[in-house]
Amino acid sequence: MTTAAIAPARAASPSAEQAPRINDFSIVAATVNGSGSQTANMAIIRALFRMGIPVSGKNLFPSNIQGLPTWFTIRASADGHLARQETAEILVAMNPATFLEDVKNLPPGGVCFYSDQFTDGLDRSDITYYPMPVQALVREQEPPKDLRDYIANMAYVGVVAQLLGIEIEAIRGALMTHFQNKTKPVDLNLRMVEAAAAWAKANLVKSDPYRVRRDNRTSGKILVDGNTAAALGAIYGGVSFAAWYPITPASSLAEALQDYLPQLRTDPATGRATYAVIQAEDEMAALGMAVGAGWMGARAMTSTSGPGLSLMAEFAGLAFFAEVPVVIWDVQRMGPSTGLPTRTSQGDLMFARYIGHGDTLHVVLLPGNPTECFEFGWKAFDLAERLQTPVFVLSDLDIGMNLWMTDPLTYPDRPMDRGKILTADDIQALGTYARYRDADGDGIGYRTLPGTEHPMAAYLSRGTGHDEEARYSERPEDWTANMERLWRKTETARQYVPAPVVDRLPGAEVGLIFVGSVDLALQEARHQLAREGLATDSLRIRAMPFTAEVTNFIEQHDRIYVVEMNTDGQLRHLLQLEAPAHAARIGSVRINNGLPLTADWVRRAIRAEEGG
Amino acid sequence: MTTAAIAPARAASPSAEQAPRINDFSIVAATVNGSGSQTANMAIIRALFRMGIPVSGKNLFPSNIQGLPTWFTIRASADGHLARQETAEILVAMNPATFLEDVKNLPPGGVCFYSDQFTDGLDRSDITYYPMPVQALVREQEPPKDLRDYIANMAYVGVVAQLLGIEIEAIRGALMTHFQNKTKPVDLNLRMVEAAAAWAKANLVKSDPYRVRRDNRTSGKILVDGNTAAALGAIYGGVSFAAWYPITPASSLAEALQDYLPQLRTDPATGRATYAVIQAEDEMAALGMAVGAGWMGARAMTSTSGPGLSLMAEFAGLAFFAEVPVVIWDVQRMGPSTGLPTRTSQGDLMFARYIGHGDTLHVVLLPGNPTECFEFGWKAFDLAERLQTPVFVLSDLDIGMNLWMTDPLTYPDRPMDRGKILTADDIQALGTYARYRDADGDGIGYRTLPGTEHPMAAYLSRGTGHDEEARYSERPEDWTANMERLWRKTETARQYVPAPVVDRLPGAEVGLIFVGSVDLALQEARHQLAREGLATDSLRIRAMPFTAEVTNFIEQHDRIYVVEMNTDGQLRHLLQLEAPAHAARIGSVRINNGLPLTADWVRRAIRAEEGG
Amino acid sequence: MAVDTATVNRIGLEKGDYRGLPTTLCQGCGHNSISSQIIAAAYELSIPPERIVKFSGIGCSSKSPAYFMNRAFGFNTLHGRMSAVATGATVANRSLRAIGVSGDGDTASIGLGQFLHFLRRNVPMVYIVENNGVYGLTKGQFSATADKGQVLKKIGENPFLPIDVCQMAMNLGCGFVARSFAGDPKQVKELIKAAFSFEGTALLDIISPCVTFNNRDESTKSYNWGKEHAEPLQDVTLVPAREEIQVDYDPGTGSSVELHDGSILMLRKLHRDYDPTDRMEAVRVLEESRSAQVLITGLIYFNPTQPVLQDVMHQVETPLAALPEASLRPDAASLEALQADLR
Amino acid sequence: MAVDTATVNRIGLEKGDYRGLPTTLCQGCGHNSISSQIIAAAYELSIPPERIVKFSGIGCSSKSPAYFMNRAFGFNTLHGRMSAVATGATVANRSLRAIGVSGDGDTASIGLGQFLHFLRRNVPMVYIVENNGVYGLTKGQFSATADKGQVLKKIGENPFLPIDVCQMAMNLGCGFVARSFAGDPKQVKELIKAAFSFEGTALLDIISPCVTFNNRDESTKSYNWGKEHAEPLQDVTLVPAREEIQVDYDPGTGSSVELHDGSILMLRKLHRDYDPTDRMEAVRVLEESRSAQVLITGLIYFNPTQPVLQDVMHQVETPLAALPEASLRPDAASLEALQADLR
Ligand SMILES: Cc1ncc(C[n+]2csc(CCOP(=O)(O)OP(=O)(O)O)c2C)c(N)n1
Ligand SMILES: Cc1ncc(C[n+]2csc(CCOP(=O)(O)OP(=O)(O)O)c2C)c(N)n1
Ligand code: SF4
Ligand code: SF4
Ligand SMILES: [Mg+2]
Ligand SMILES: [Mg+2]
Repeated sequence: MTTAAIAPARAASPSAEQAPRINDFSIVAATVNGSGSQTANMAIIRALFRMGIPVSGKNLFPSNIQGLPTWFTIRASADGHLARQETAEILVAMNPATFLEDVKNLPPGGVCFYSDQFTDGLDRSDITYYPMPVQALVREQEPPKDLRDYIANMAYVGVVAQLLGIEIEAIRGALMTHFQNKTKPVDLNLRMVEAAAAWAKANLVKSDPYRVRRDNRTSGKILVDGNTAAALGAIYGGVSFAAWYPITPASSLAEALQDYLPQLRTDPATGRATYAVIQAEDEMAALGMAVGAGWMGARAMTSTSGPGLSLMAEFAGLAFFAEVPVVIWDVQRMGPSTGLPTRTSQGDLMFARYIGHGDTLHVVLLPGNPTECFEFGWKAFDLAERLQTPVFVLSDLDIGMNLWMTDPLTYPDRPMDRGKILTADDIQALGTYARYRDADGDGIGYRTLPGTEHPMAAYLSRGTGHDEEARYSERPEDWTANMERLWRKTETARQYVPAPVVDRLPGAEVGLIFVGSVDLALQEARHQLAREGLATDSLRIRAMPFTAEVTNFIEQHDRIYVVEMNTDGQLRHLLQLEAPAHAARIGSVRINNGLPLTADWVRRAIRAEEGG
Repeated sequence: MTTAAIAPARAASPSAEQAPRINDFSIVAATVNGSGSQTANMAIIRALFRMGIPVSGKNLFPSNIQGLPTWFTIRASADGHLARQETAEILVAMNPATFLEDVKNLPPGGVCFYSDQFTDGLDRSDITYYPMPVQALVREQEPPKDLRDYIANMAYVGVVAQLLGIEIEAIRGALMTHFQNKTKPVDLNLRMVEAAAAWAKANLVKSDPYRVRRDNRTSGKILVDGNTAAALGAIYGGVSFAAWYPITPASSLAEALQDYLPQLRTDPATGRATYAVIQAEDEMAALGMAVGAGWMGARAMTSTSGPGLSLMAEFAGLAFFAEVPVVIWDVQRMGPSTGLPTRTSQGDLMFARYIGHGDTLHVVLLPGNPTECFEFGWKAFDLAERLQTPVFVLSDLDIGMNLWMTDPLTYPDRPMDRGKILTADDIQALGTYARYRDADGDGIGYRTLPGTEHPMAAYLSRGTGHDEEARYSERPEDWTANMERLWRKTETARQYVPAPVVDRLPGAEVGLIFVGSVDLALQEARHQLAREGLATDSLRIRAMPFTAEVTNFIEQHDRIYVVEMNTDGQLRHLLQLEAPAHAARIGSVRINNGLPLTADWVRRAIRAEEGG
Repeated sequence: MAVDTATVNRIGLEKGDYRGLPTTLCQGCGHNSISSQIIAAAYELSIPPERIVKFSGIGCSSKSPAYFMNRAFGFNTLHGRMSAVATGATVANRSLRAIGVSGDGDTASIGLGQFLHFLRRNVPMVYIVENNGVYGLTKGQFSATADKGQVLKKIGENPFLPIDVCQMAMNLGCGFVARSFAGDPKQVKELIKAAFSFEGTALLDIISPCVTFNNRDESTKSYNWGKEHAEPLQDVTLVPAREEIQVDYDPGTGSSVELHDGSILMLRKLHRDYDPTDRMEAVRVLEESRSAQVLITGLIYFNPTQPVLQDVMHQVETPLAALPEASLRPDAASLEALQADLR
Repeated sequence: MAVDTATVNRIGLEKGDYRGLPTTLCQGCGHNSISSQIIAAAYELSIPPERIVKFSGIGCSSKSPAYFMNRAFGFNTLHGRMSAVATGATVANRSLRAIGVSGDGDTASIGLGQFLHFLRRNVPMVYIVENNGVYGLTKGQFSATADKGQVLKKIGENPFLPIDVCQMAMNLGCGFVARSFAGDPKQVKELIKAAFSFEGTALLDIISPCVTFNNRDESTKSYNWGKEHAEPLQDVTLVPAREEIQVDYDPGTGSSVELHDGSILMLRKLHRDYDPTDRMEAVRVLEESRSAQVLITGLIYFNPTQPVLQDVMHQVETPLAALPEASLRPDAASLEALQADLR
């Protein structure tokens, strides 16, 4: 029995005469997690990308290992708008548990590819249905038993490719990349794709408007997730010590370090590692280890998410006060508490800025895409060593774990900045040394590194009150002077942190301020708003402390809205403190539902504020 | 050889004809810590208090057990101004290591009682010197060897009492209290006091203007430290579970619980404890235990200081999100990091308000004196159970460990508020139960307590996203609805927290806002300023979230200054966020040197802001 | 309504009354099989589910309290911090029976300190470590109980010695130390029943294979390894207090220990003589099991003489959480009296 | 300048070159006497102070790095968190010799988890627990090593069993486990010298009386108790690698172990035969010492075969902290190459 026989062509279509929609749609693959659909989805994304079509992939997955619903959304956009969309036009339905709901979510005119075992929910007359004889196709291919589930997913790749016009060659290329050029798995998977495509060609009649067409809008771009980019950034920033503790969505950052370091940072002479990565027993220990290593002079980092950040509060305060360079990545997920481990949020802005009891004030970098994760990956070390302080980098699940089409990772344009360090010779020449003396008036003292072979080089680092020579002191003047110097230092930081990214439209009276992954949706919304006649300027903040541009931008605009993804309007709060003169007119537009932002929501929210 | 023989009368005096200063001076006893001067200082304070003279005691001690300088300042003030003063007029010098410095700090006209072993530093002609033959007096008394140091300090009590006119009977009473009416130690100590007084009478000629005279300005008042009052407040609030970890300056709070609970809360029928106090292995565990007990339905608390607070971040977030009533005392010391364990500060305001990753926002109470420590000690439980949330109480080292003359502790004026709790019968009647349903629209759901014997009563408490029935949920709507309810709840909190204390002067255009232990110095400064022609109003905030009075007060005043004891101006920041319309004109006056505030400093600072 | 005694227990509840929500763990996960035995044990002991309180940390294992006994209250706490919460909760209400389910990462990695202090305090609770040598929920990193030399797909080889939670428990003076294997449901169930009857911390280290990330045959935490290397010290059967003892061993073929509620745990001898009340013997068997790489299961150590935390603290029997205001708030006169000292 | 060989060591330094700031601890505190022996050990071993790095947590004991070797860098970290910082620091620079001083509260109460994971990783450091059974710096509360039944003035009686850090170290596979008594300065010094010569974690549990809060005769952490109950296993003497061995025992009167740098620790037999390389014997002696309430001191366990963390991780010998930019930053071509996969 051939698959053709068991699955008769059947494509109910509401209106065959719709105008074609080329390279502009979202596909959502509804699967069960742990069923291996990742390979299938990656193949589609990479194939589209290699056909020159801007594309993004966003995975909505449960905090669970196997058996619960997962939705993977692939957006193709000729215009390069790659935010999540509120509805996907095309559904690939592989999960019986969510099928009815998934079908309901399709917009009129939508398309539904479904595993032909489903029998209910096939009654919407305003969408196009395509059955897929997944089980039959799998049976025909006879894959090894433990790979059945994976291979089954390739069936939808083939059917969808056939109906949308994705090139099989592009899929082969995508698989080659995925399987690191190992031909055996590539062939196994590709055979299924081809069989499914052939079946579709023979049995299905194209009756929907969605199509892809080769284009050239991805050249010079790369497809990468932020955690991988961050790890690479750290490596090209010379990370020599990383300690971490597993936590979603940060684990893949440390795991990428472990993947890439052996190839990039093995000493050719000895075959030994020029780095150390330690899986610590918890996040407190992870940061503690990184603080020890940073104090020693290594480029040290840790990476975590909300709960881990909470555990780091005490060490963050120590690093701030003892002035130890260390880099802390927080790939934000939904909090408070354990919250939603697999949902995105920008909820740690306030906490990271002030973390630790007493008067702490931290430097925070805020990448907006994987390219910046790379850039801040190395710059964070320069900053940490220049400022002798912990530097927090706040990414989020959307940037960190989803696949972004983004600018290539640019090799650092300058040598490493190791900051102010005195050698034994320097100390010999100076004839004196005081660790915490503000010789340059910028609040930053000179470090010596343990092992410096000079009798005057050593000091005892501490979290307790101290004088300029790091000796314990309870004298009120010593304490006050030290805190004032630290304050100067946080001011000094302003001149070193990355400036915001500003984009202006002629005649704009409205200014939109935001950070991080809001970018995609916000820029798309600005286009929509502009088309509707509302010109807006945008300013994407990339660091705290804020730089002068921020207050200027606020001053320059009649109406300011801070667009952010948390409940309390944390960025707005931080801006109100930065620009108290304007505090009352800094508007807030916020959402915190765990999903990557959509342009539609931003547009509607701004419209509502602007009175329609 | 009698002491009279070895220590000839000698009192160099600059000007014997100064006007007498009655009941208005500060004495500083400069000693070595670990030498047992606490009994001596307490005896003087209590004696003054019982003579009807308003008095306070502030101990400036090192973070060390034995051998380093300690200064204990006793202020007597007929007007009842009991803040620290910048200089003490009377020095009791027992520490050779600091003697020269201590003498230098005396103001012209000051008085120096010194152990007659000191030979340098006796050359200031503008002060009065009185030698004290401490060693000789001790030798005469022949105290048990291990008590020698303690008894030695009583020598200065006797000399000072004689010269200032402190009644020996009052000192005996003070010692009776100190030694809980055990006559043996009282007699031993008193003998030394009397011998020293007798020696002074015989050998010293009074030639300074400072004197005490019996008055009646302490009646109805008590002398107590804030930590003791807080512990009593908790006990009268029905605390049934406390977990803690030792840390200065919070330890004495938990230790006072352990002292008082056995007498106040032993079940008469069984002789068993109606409470549990556990010394945990660290602060994380301490709060974790309290959260477990609070969730069970006990009135649960913990007490700590900065470093411990940092360790509590993760559990604070859990308690907030799982909505567990628990009370957390933070007796603030100087941070960041280990900082200065024995110095006071108001540096945890920001951190406590926001502690925890994600969108957390905590209820914070801010007592201003020991009487309020008692009051908030019991009210905090009512609030925590009413709001089903952690309640932080921020005291500080000055309030917590120093001796304050304050209003008596007032027995609770209402029954305990256990908040919304459903019993098995309630559930039976309702026929349904959902832990996190907002039935009343105030954001507060109904709790059931574990053990409630109804098949529908149970729920699984969690820090993860959940629906109204506490079941795990990743649905965006569930998350959003829950966060919005929590937000409503923090708004509801405004109507339950204690209102600020406002004090107005006619015609005041300047408003001063502050919290906590700033009170003493600020009120004294207001008197001084008023005398100088600058009328001010004051508002002492006693809780976050702020209540409506706060914004009103800001609106009512042309000029607003926030007076606080931290480096970053944290209270000002919090007020700027509360009243953004006024953010720019909320002025800041702050100091953070570890010492209790003085009226002189406040007056000067306000003067400087007001242009002279 | 007539009760069908065949399908209900002594208090008239059906097994279904002990069920939880449907599991969301992987099919075949050892943790699911342990949940079933917890249900069976509580059902067979006829403990009212409302008199049980459940605790866990964070992890796949720690999710399982959602999957048993819906009618029991529970607290799914923080990663590695179940111990503290359970301590506070059980002190606040000593009348409930507590069961905690944790993972090896939760207990032996992040939670090690709290776990040991919990044991030191002898907090009365059945403490189950669902030990799979791996972090399941974060997708397969090593935990501190992973074997030295063990290989995981994503991470490579583990170079560190495993932490043996039973040895730790011995060091901390725990009075009920047992090890079992999720592939031996009968033993798991009987040990849980015994643990429920013990007053004090009862530690059960149950090898509970993670079929998704650590079930290769060479892993000591896999089903196949467990099946091949499990060596029960005894065949265990709990005889509840009120039942007559049916089993009677011939001399030398078995022994028994009595639990605090009067139940008897019958220990039928298998391959060797073993006295679980002999401390040095227990220490030795654990060392041996470790070096010989066998999975010794059963009741390893038993010592019912130590007082529980609540007794150490001389607490009233009434749950602290249930004390009325009259017991909690001393009277006004007492406040006046003690303020006399402050005047 | 002629060097007076009588007052300088092999590298020409005087003992004064190993001094720290004046102590601020109480007179008679055991910690001070240990500081002196640390100074003496480093001086006698002729380790350049600049090649030593000091660590501590928070407590009276943890203050002591300020009181020895001013010329050595150090990090006075957080309460209970010395282990993590020392791990990171020694991994970042494996060329320095590390010594950590902690208290019993710091190590066995708040720091227990980190301490055990530190041991498990075999981080090369001399780890001294200045064990006084009490929190000195916070004025006399019980730590987790306090004896059961011990009475403290402020707190009352301790109802819990003490944690034995040496037993813990045995469980975690530590290769150098020793116990000593601050009242036996010679033994303290020789053991510190041996520990400095050991590659791996060398744990020294030194009973170090707190004269202010826990020195009553009945306390096992007091001077008098120590003097009366100390039972050295051996008389220990370290013979540095380059010195000729002078001591030679008659057969049966002593033995020795060789340390990683070639030095020999001579163990002169005292009351009994004791082989510190026998693991079960060490476990037994610790159990015995605990139940018999004697203070067994000396080298309890020795196993030099385990690789240190840095070798487990195949690190280069060069300190990571000293690698030049050329070693740290891969070249531009490599970045281009790997991005090919992302296109
Ligand atoms: C503070 C914190 N760090 C990290 C995590 C992420 N996390 C969740 S479960 C888990 C490990 C679980 O391992 P285990 O306890 O062995 O349970 P299993 O899943 O194997 O049953 C980790 C690291 C977290 N939730 N909280
Ligand atoms: C997080 C934190 N909690 C509490 C403290 C207060 N504290 C300082 S030292 C100490 C105990 C020290 O005991 P131990 O380690 O035995 O040292 P010892 O003073 O006895 O030498 C405590 C609890 C702190 N500094 N940090
Ligand atoms: S990942 Fe492993 S531990 Fe988690 S549910 Fe699946 S099998 Fe069980
Ligand atoms: S208090 Fe105890 S531990 Fe601290 S310095 Fe004094 S004697 Fe030593
Ligand atoms: Mg596990
Ligand atoms: Mg100690």
